[in-house]
This record gives sequence, structure tokens and C-alpha cells, in this order.
Amino acid sequence: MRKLTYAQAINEALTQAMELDDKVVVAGQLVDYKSGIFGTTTGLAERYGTQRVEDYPVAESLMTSAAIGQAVAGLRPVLVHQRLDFMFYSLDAIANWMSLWRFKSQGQSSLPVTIRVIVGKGWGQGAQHSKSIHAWFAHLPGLRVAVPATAYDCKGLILESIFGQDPTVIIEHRSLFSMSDEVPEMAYRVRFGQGVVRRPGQDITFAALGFMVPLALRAAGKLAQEGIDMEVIDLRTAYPLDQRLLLRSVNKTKRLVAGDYGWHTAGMAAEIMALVSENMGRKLLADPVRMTLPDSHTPMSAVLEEQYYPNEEDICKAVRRVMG
Amino acid sequence: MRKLTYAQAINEALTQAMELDDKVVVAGQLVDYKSGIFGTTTGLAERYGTQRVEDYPVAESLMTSAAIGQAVAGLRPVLVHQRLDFMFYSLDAIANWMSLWRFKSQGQSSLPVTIRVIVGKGWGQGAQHSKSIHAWFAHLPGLRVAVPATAYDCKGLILESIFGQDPTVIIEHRSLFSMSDEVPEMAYRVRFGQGVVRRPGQDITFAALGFMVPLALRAAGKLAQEGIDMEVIDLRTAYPLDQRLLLRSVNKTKRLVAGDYGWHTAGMAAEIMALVSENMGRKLLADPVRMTLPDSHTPMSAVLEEQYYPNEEDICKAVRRVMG
Amino acid sequence: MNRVSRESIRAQGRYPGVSLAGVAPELAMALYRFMLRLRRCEESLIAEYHPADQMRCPVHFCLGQESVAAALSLVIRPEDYLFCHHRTHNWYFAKGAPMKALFAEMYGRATGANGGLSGSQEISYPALNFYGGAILTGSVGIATGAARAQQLLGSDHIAVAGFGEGATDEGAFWEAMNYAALRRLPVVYLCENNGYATWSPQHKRQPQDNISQKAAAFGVQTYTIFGNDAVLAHQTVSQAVAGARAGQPALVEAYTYRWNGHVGPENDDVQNYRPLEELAFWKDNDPIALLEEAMTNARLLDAARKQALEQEIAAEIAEAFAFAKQSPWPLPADWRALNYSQETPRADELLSDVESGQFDQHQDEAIPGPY
Amino acid sequence: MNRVSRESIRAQGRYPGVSLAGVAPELAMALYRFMLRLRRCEESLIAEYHPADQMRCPVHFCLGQESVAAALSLVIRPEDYLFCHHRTHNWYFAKGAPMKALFAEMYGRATGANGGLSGSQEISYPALNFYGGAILTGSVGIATGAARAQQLLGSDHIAVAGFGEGATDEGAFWEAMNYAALRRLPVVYLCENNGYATWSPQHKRQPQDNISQKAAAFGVQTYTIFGNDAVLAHQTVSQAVAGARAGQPALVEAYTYRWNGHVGPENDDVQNYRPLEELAFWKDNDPIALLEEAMTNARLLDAARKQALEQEIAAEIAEAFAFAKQSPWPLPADWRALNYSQETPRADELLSDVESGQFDQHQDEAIPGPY
Ligand SMILES: Cc1ncc(C[n+]2csc(CCOP(=O)(O)OP(=O)(O)O)c2C)c(N)n1
Ligand SMILES: Cc1ncc(C[n+]2csc(CCOP(=O)(O)OP(=O)(O)O)c2C)c(N)n1
Ligand SMILES: [Mg+2]
Ligand SMILES: [Mg+2]
Repeated sequence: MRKLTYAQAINEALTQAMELDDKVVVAGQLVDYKSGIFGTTTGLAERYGTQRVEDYPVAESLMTSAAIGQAVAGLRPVLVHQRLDFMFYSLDAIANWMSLWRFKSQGQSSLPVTIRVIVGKGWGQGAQHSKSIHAWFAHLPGLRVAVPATAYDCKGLILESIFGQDPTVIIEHRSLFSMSDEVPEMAYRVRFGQGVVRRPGQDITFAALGFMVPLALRAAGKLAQEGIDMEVIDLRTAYPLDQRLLLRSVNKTKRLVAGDYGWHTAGMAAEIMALVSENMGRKLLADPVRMTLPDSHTPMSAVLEEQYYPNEEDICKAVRRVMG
Repeated sequence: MRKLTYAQAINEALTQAMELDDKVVVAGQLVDYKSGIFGTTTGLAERYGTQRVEDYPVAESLMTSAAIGQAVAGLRPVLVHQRLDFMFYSLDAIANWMSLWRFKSQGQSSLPVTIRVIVGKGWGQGAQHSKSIHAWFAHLPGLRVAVPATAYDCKGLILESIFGQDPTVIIEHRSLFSMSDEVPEMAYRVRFGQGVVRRPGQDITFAALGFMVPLALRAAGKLAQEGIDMEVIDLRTAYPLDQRLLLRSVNKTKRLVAGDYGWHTAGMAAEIMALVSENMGRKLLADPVRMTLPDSHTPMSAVLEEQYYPNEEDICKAVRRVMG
Repeated sequence: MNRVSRESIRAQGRYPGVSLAGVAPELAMALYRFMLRLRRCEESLIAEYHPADQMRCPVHFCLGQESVAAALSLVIRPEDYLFCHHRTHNWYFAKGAPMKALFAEMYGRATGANGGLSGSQEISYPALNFYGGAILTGSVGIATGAARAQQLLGSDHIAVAGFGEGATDEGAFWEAMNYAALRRLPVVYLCENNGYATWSPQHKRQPQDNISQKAAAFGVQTYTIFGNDAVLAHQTVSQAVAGARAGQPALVEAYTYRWNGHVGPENDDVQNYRPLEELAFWKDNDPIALLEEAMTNARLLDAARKQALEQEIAAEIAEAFAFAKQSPWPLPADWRALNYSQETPRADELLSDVESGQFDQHQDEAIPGPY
Repeated sequence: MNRVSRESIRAQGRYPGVSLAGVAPELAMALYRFMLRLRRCEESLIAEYHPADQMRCPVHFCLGQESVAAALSLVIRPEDYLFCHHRTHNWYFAKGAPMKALFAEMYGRATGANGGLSGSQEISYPALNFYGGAILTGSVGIATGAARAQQLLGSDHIAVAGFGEGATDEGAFWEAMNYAALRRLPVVYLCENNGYATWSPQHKRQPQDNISQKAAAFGVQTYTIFGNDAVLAHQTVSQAVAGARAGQPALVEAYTYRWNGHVGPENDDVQNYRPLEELAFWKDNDPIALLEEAMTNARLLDAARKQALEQEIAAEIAEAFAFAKQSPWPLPADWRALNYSQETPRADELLSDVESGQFDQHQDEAIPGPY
């Protein structure tokens, strides 16, 4: 079966969406240039023209309000932010309008807007080019939030988002872009709220989102050599969150590490832990552990980045702690 | 001892701060009018002039960036938003600049900016005039977040914030404004990260923030009549959060309801529950419960508001469930 | 020609009179009827608000600001889009949305335009492409996007944004001006400059009274008028709308004045934010009275006709109140369904379900590039 | 007089020549020296970037854009504030911050201006009131606030914002213009219009090349110049700064051009985003060469002097590299202390601790008002 990189899978999702429905339009700074946002939009402008594939003024707020208007009028816009950090200017449009549009129109009007945001990491991106706030989006009602870890999921979730009815944020971690896995050629869907077991195991559940998934899988390999059989589940979407899968897995292993590549306090790892706690906390054989970024902004220096971002070894340590 | 309403206590905090230090300036739409943002700024302009008490253009983004510049240059600005919803335009200034300023200057420059935000409730405020995102602010590194429930706390936390070093968001729930309690006349501080036991109890801990506190106290009264002795702790600040107080209380009662007047998923109640779970989850006698707003925007109609906002009776039900 | 400004309007004293030259009688009557109906509607709502205390939502009334919406109502088409700010009633009626659904919405009833979810300040009427909302300047960017959609779809519909001069304080407004001019969008920005944002006068927030000049520098066609002349407003809005359909984005800045308090039925003049003679000046330049005078002089209106109109309107209002008050409350809410669509018809149609288990999800790794 | 625009500059062909009439020799030399030093610094960093791969951060070089910062460096005072965007090196030097701390910062070392926390695009030098940052337009609002503080404090310092024409796409920019004009702030907005935001030319993002006209409509004093004439830039910036000290906010729009790629040491012309003859035109109008010609003609500069300057600069650069490379790495981070102050000296001084237990915390209740 054919393998694609994460970036190629995104490109294929967008190409297929634009081909399937001419209501699909793509907007973002530089989306119509050859390099195409790390390859994810390359070729679209040549194929579908610069009206449907629109280089935008550096005006993220307008770009987002305008997407609301476009969606109201029947289009299915896809917005692209080269860094998540650039979208903060658009949070009024998202929180005060987009997220509550369906609600306050009593379902008479809904907004199929897909917002692709790339989370920077490494090479000194620093505090203004590396934030991820998927937990904010999960907290805000009215948005769906995908945090795909594989090329397969990313393609399917983008298509599902574009052809769904509700506004959706797709969190794409930059470190995943050159990783590749099997991706079917057809236009397929991956549903929101459906996680997947990436590696079955008996001893402990590692519940992960996004870039934490490949790290956890590598850690699982190491831990297996120590005789720890770790189950890695990929929740895929932060909202809705696949509670059933989570609880089923923890019900089996009775141990939990909640892993998220986001800040610690009030983040997705806290949500995962709260779900387990309120549903089956007393069945756990050990107190669970969170594996997250510290409550800190991102340092630039490579040696501090090392320290800041959790890696395989950090995961192994956390797991060993829970295994006791 | 003298009682003040919550609104009066805020007014007194601002007056004392401006009196103590002429570097303190207040800005916000309509802060210099007689009615003074629900009475909280009334009289300030008369006393300190409209330069220090500044009616602002409707430009929340600039108001916030400008506060950064003011703080860098030695002032201690206080910003006022009549509704939290109006501050979404300023989230770029907050997340991309204010919250990380100290960090990226390696502590050489810090920003004593106080942002007062009022959360609307009732009388059909609706989805665009009632949001609270204190969980977002708690998640974002570099901010302190207060959610005062009493006039006493509100005065002390505002003063502590104004004369502290770091940017701080004060979440003021509109429903608290006309409630009154004892407030000393002196300029005193309430420290961040120090919660308080509002009502001691033996059977169950209700850990609350903000407007959930008075509701919980009323519920505790009712529950006492049923023989349930509920401890109500007021965490006061969402970041830093008083983990010690929380764990001490739950260690005693072995039962928890985490109450927060914010949305459910990835909110402060999840954080509270996660803290308990990872520290002493297995000591609990019952699985804990969250008491929050649903993951929904706010409806306008009074009958739907009733249903939307948790009340004393909802709290009692949750507590009874945990008591088994 | 001297630019119209708030100062030039005051300097002129009472408006010399609405000119009906070349105006069809039905047009004048339609403008008059719209304004009178809106005025009576607002007056009744204000009168009923507190004694009953059943309209439990913030309401921004628009007494004195009837003319621009009247003008628009005769020009805008059902398929055109209209997005407006917190002061919604005039715009709601401009799009032809029904009075009953407005009243019921304010009463929080199931039969309201949005089933009681939105109230006055956020009301929408999707079937007529009308959407209000209470966060400043939001509607401007959204209208801009709806206009862009018309351009992409090759339709000849336009989008209109209705808002006050306060909206131009926000930077978001200027992003929209730039983009509308850049793409030559079919959009009309209707700015009712009533001189105040809540209680703060324009000169306290902006150094000059020159919104139109700024917009012109951004490349948008601008019109600046004395807004209380409904006939002039109609001519201007017609021109702007025709231009927009031909790809010329336009801003109409219409000077007008709000008689009532900013929000709620109470007068807020205790705040001392505006000179009473200013209010008196503008009441003396009442858009309805101005048109009524001209129509009376031109024998297009007499006491009997007015009386009939008043009765017709009073009856409609009474019916709307009765409807609202007798309507059922909303059923208990299903929060999930209200906030998230439960169906995905387009995805069902276009996308395949695959069994992901059949694919190898093993990831090959590569080192990501530096930026 | 015809307005200077990108088109008028191109139409003129090669710049007729920098005029040194009335210019003190030391001034010309200072401008020249600043530009040459900045140029050599950038060239060396570009040359060293990849072979060593030790500057692990995004860097936006400024080859070809040396003149405005050179001008500013001679006018701005240590107490004045300077806030700039992602392209920081020119502005950093304009404020007189040291080369070693810049290089060490780029190398991620403890001795860097921010101890390796910020890198090139977010560097600051608080001791000299210099702050950079990589989110577009952020520095504009911050500078505006610093200027407001000067006004409130009654100081005669000013604030300056340094940015590119891309910053004017964002609405935040226009909020700042409005406010600066409203309050007559001591602020200078220095816009290096290099024609591109990343690869997107101005005309693809804005309908006209008229940023200054727009700012003028907002009430800010504007200057529009050919930016590569360092002497003209110096005269203009001096005038703008003097005006700002007297309470007249100003925008200087200086047309210039970036020779290097948008980010990183690589040339990005493979993206085909700009005509090669455009680049050639601007290289032919190199700010350093233009000034060098004029100075040579005026006998203010000869080969020997230039040689000496080059050696001095080369030595400084070599030393900065050595310093950076030999500097220690940052110690393990204490995340809490980096993100939150651990002390509150002002609160300790002004506020009392009270034992809250001694107060009755029972709340009396009242029904809150409707809005
Ligand atoms: C982003 C935002 N900030 C502040 C407000 C509070 N607010 C409500 S109405 C209003 C004034 C609006 O003035 P204008 O736009 O001129 O319209 P008018 O009320 O005069 O019709 C303000 C500031 C808001 N709704 N949204
Ligand atoms: C809010 C935001 N959006 C997008 C970007 C990405 N970005 C980085 S530099 C740049 C172009 C800046 O152009 P300009 O302001 O003209 O400065 P120049 O790079 O030409 O010096 C953009 C769009 C950003 N940094 N911030
Ligand atoms: Mg107004
Ligand atoms: Mg540029």
C-alpha cells in the first residue's frame, strides 16, 4: 500500500476536496506559492486558480470573519495558518462568532469552516512560533478539534471536516510533516470522537494526542524490553473525545498516563485524567500521571528545547513510576 | 466591621491603589462616567483626572498592547472590560506578548498589568455577553488568574495584582457585584495561590471557584439538614492553584465535587480533579464529580438560562450522588 | 462641495426640507410607512418593557434612526445578505423579517426568530439572510466574506453590513475596508453615525469626524449624508447598492441620532454625556417629521391616511405582543445538538468509510527541516 | 510635489545621488559606518549559518535595508524606547545594543542578550529599552503604549516602532494610528516598505501603494521617502523625532528593498516571487554604495579609510563569533521562575498582610440589576 508523508496526505485531502466540490476554497498567506505551506498546498493554485486558492493579506481576524460570511453563503472555506501563533488575532472571530453561530441561529445556519493550524517545534521557534492551544479549542463549545498523529488520520479528518457542518480546527504538529504511513487513495473519512488503539497492551494505558503518539509508540518499544506491555491509544480528536475507547482501555490495564503535547494546567491531559477519575477512578491500581509540556513558554536555545519538550525517555520514566 | 459590596470593594481597591502610587492608571470604555462600570470606577476620574482614568476608543487590542508598553515604561495599568466577551480582540496581545514578555526577556522586564473582566449572567445576556474563559488563562503560562468570590478577596487580590510584577486577569462574576461582606479599610493583600476553607466539614469536599462559592455555601446549609457535612473550599485563584489546601481537604473527607462556573471540558474542574487523582486518587471513597456549565453557549431565554446555570439544587444532587 | 459633517449639519440649523422632486409617491409612502412602523414598534416595546418585565434581554432601541433602514428596505433583495450589530430592530425590518418572530424572540419564546436563544441583540432570520450580533465590528468582516462568496459564486447578490460609527474604532474594520477594495467586492457598509458609542462621543475616541475620508483612502467608494432625510438616504443607498452589484464596494456614512438611551428602555441622560440641546436639535430634525412635512406639502399624506396607517400599525403591534405572550416556552434544551450538528449529509455523500485497521499505521520517520 | 511611491522610484532609474549639502562630515561617516558594520555583520552571519549549523533559530536578515536604522541610531536616545518586528538586527544596532550579545543569543548561549531564550526574531535588550518580537504589528501597539506612558509621566522621551509595510495589513495597526493622533503621542512609526510580506507583494495585499495617505487620513503626520538615501533618511527621521518630542505623532514610510531571502541564509528567489531586474535595480541603488559615492566625491572617504573601517569591523565580528561560540550553554531552566516573578517588592512595601480568618466572610445577598 502506498505511503504518503503527513504533508502529502494533507495536500491530497485538499486536492480531492476541491475536486469533489467547487464550494471548497482555501485561503491563507502564501498558499498559492510553489512551496505551498510545507508542501501542503503546492499545486492547488495551478489547478484551481488563485480565486479558490487565495493568498491573503496579513489580516487573520478578517480572514476568519470572512470565512464565516463565506460559509453562511454556502462555501466550505479552509483557512491555513503557517503557525498557530498567528491565529490569536482571529480569536474574536472564532469565539464570539464562529463557535456560537449554529447555536444562536437554533441550528438554522451552520458553518463548515476548516481551520488548519501548524504548531511549530524546534530550530529555535521560540515562544511566538510554537504554541498550541488545542485545549482552548476543546474547552470552547461549538468547535470540533482534531489533533491527527498520522498521515492517514490527517487526510481523513481534514476531509471529514471540510464536508462536515461545523467549524473545526485541525492541529498539525510540524514535527509530523515528514513522517509517512499508508494512506488510501480514495476520499475517505475519519470520524470525530473515534480514537484508535495504536498498540495493544495489558499493563498500562498511554492515552495520547498528536505528536505524543509516535513518541509513546517508541517508548512502548523500549518498555516492552523491560517487560512492560503498554497500550497506546490515540484519541485523534480533542473534541469530541473518545471517552468509550479511553475507559475501555483503562478498564483493562487499570493504569494510566495521559499524554499531550500542550501545556500542563487545564490542558487535555487534565481532561483525560478527569474522565477516568470520575468514571472509574477507584479501579486504578496506581495514581495516574500526566505527561505534558511544563507550564512555560518555549525557549529558543537548542539545549533548553531539549529540556522543555518531553521525549521517549521522559515517557518511559513516567510509565515506570506508574508501574511502581 | 464594615461591610462593602463586591462592587464597592473593587472601587476601594482602585482608589487606594491610585492614591498609593501615581504610576497606577485605569483604562477602559466608559470608566470615567458617573455609573463607573457598575460602580467600580465611580469617582476615580473626578479624583485622579481623565488622563489617569481613561475612556478608551473601542479598540481592545490596542488597549492591551498599549498597556504592555505602559508597563514596560514603568506604569501599572489596570484595564477594565465591561464584559469578558469584549476582550477576545485582545488575545493576541495577551498570548503572544504579555504572557511571555517576562519569559523571553529572561526576567529583565516584567509587566504589572491588571486586567479586570466582568462575566455577565442573567437577564438574557446571551452567548456574546456571558462567556468566561478563566480556564484559558490558567492554561496559558505567564498569567496569574484570580476568580474572587467575596468582596474581601476581590479587594485584596486586585491590590496584590496591581502591586505585583506579573500580568494578572481578575475574573469578576456579575452576579457577585451586589453581595456584601466584611472588608477592612486598609490596603491589604490576598496572595495568589492561597485558597481558603469557607465552611469546614467532614464528609465531602466541594472545591469551588468564583460564583460557585456562594452557591456551594447555600447548598451546604441544605445538605447539613440532611446530615451531610460538606466542606467548602474556595480556591480563589485559578493560577496558581492552591493544591495544598485542596489535597489537605480531600485527604480528610475522601470525597470530592469540583465546582466551576465555566464550561465542562478541559476546564478548571477537570484540573482540580486531575490534581486530586494524580496525588491521591486511590484514597477516594467515591468517584468524584464535576459541577460546571454544560459544553454549550449561553441561551437567552430565561427558562433556558435556568436550565443552563447550575444552582444550589444541582449541587445538592451532585453531592448526594458522591455520598452514595 | 463642502463635506457633510456633524458640525456642518448642526451649523445649518433645521434641515431645509426633504425634496420629493422626481420621487414616486409610492416610494415616499413606503419610506414613511417603514419608519412609522419601526417607530411605533420601538415605542411600544419601550412602554411595555418594565411594567411587564417579560422581555428579559438587553435591547438597543433605535428611536430617531429610522431612515437608513427604511431606505435599505426598498433596495435590498431577499437573496442579498444583511449583517448588523447590537441595535438590530431597524435592520431586521429592513430585511423584511416578521414582527411576531421578533417580539416572541424578545419574550424568550419557542416561536421567536431563534427560539429564544438569541434575544434582541443577537437575533437572526436565516431564511432571509439576516444576521445580527452584539460584538462590535463583527458583522463588518462577516458581510465582507459573504460578499466575497457572491463574487466566487458568480452571483449578482450583494452583502450589506449595518453598524454605527463605533465599529470604526476597531482595527477589524480597516482590515475589511482594505480587503473589500482589494477584491472589489459587492458589499455596502452602512454606517449610522449617531455620534456616540454608548456614552462616549466620537471626538473622544477619534481625532477627527472623517470616517468616510479614511475609508476613501483605503479605496472604498464613500458617501456622506445627512441621514435623517429618508429620500436622500434612499437615493444614496440605491446608488451604493447599484455600485456594489457592479463590483464597487461602498461605505455610506449617514449622520443621525439616537433619541433613547443606549440600552434598555430607560433614558440614560442622567449620565450627562450629551447636551440636551443636541438631543433637541435632532428631535427637531426627526426623519419621520421631515418626510411627513414634505409629503403633506406635496399632498401625498393627510390626516386620514396617517390615521389609517397608525391603526394598521397599532393592530400589527398588538397582535405581535399577543402572539409573543401566548407563545410556549422553549422545550428543555439538548445542549449537544444545539452546539453541534448531528448530521453530516455532505460527508455521507462524498466520502467513504474505510476500515482503518486494514492499513499499516506504522510511521516512517524523517528529520523535519529547520523552519 | 509628486508623492514618492515605489513606482515613481523605479521610474526615476538610478538615484541621482545622495546630497551632502550642509551635512557634517562626522554625520555622514557615522551613517556610513553603521551601515557598513550592519552589512558585514549580516554577511558574516549568513556565511556562517549553515556550515556550522549552530545558530539554531529563524533569522530575518536585512541586507539592503541598512539606511533607516542608521538614521535612527543617530537620533534616538538611550532613554527612548524602540520596539521592532521579526527583522531585528538593524533595529537592535540602532539602539546601540552590543554585537556580542546578539551573536551569543543566536547561538543560544547563556551570554546572549536574553540568555538564549529569544533568538534573533524575539531578541530584546531591556537595559537600552529595546524589544523585538515576531508577531506582526505587535510592536506598533506596544510602542504606542510606551509613548502614552511618556506623556503621562511628563517625560520628553519618545517611543519608536520599527516594522515593515506588512504590518499595515493588520487592523491593529490602524487602532494605533487613531489613538496616537487622538492623544498626540510622542511616537514615531518607522515603516520600511520593502514591497513584500514574505513573498507576497504589497499590491497583492493592498489595493494601492498609499500607506502614508491612509495614515494621514487618520491624523498622523507622514513622511514618504526613498529610503536608501541615508542622508535623506536621517533628515526625515530627525524631523519626525523632533516632532514627536513636541507631541506630533509621525509615520515615516521609507521605500527600500530586501536583498536576501525572507528568512534564513538561503536565497528564496526559487519561489519566483519577485522579478530579478527588480532586485538588480535595488542593488544598483544600494544605500551603502550611494552614500559611499557621495562621500568619495566629497573627499570624506578614501580607500585607506574604508580599508581601516573594514578591518575594524571584521575584527569586531570575529570577536563576536568567538565570544558566542565559547560562551556557556544556559543552565537547566527553572520554568516557574522564568514565567512568573518570584518577588513582589512593591506589594511588600505598600500592602498589609491581614489574617482573613478574623473577618466574617458571610455574604449578604442582593438581586443584581438587569444588565
Ligand atoms: C468588542 C466590543 N467592545 C465593546 C462592546 C460594548 N459596546 C456595546 S455597544 C457599544 C457602542 C457602539 O457604538 P456604535 O458602534 O456607534 O453603535 P450605536 O450603539 O451608537 O448604534 C459598545 C462599545 C461590544 N459590544 N463589543
Ligand atoms: C500575525 C502574524 N501573521 C503572520 C506572520 C508571518 N509573517 C512573518 S514575517 C511576515 C511578513 C512581514 O512583512 P513586513 O511586515 O513587510 O516585514 P518584512 O519581512 O518585509 O521586513 C509574515 C506574514 C506573523 N509573523 N505574524
Ligand atoms: Mg454610535
Ligand atoms: Mg515588507
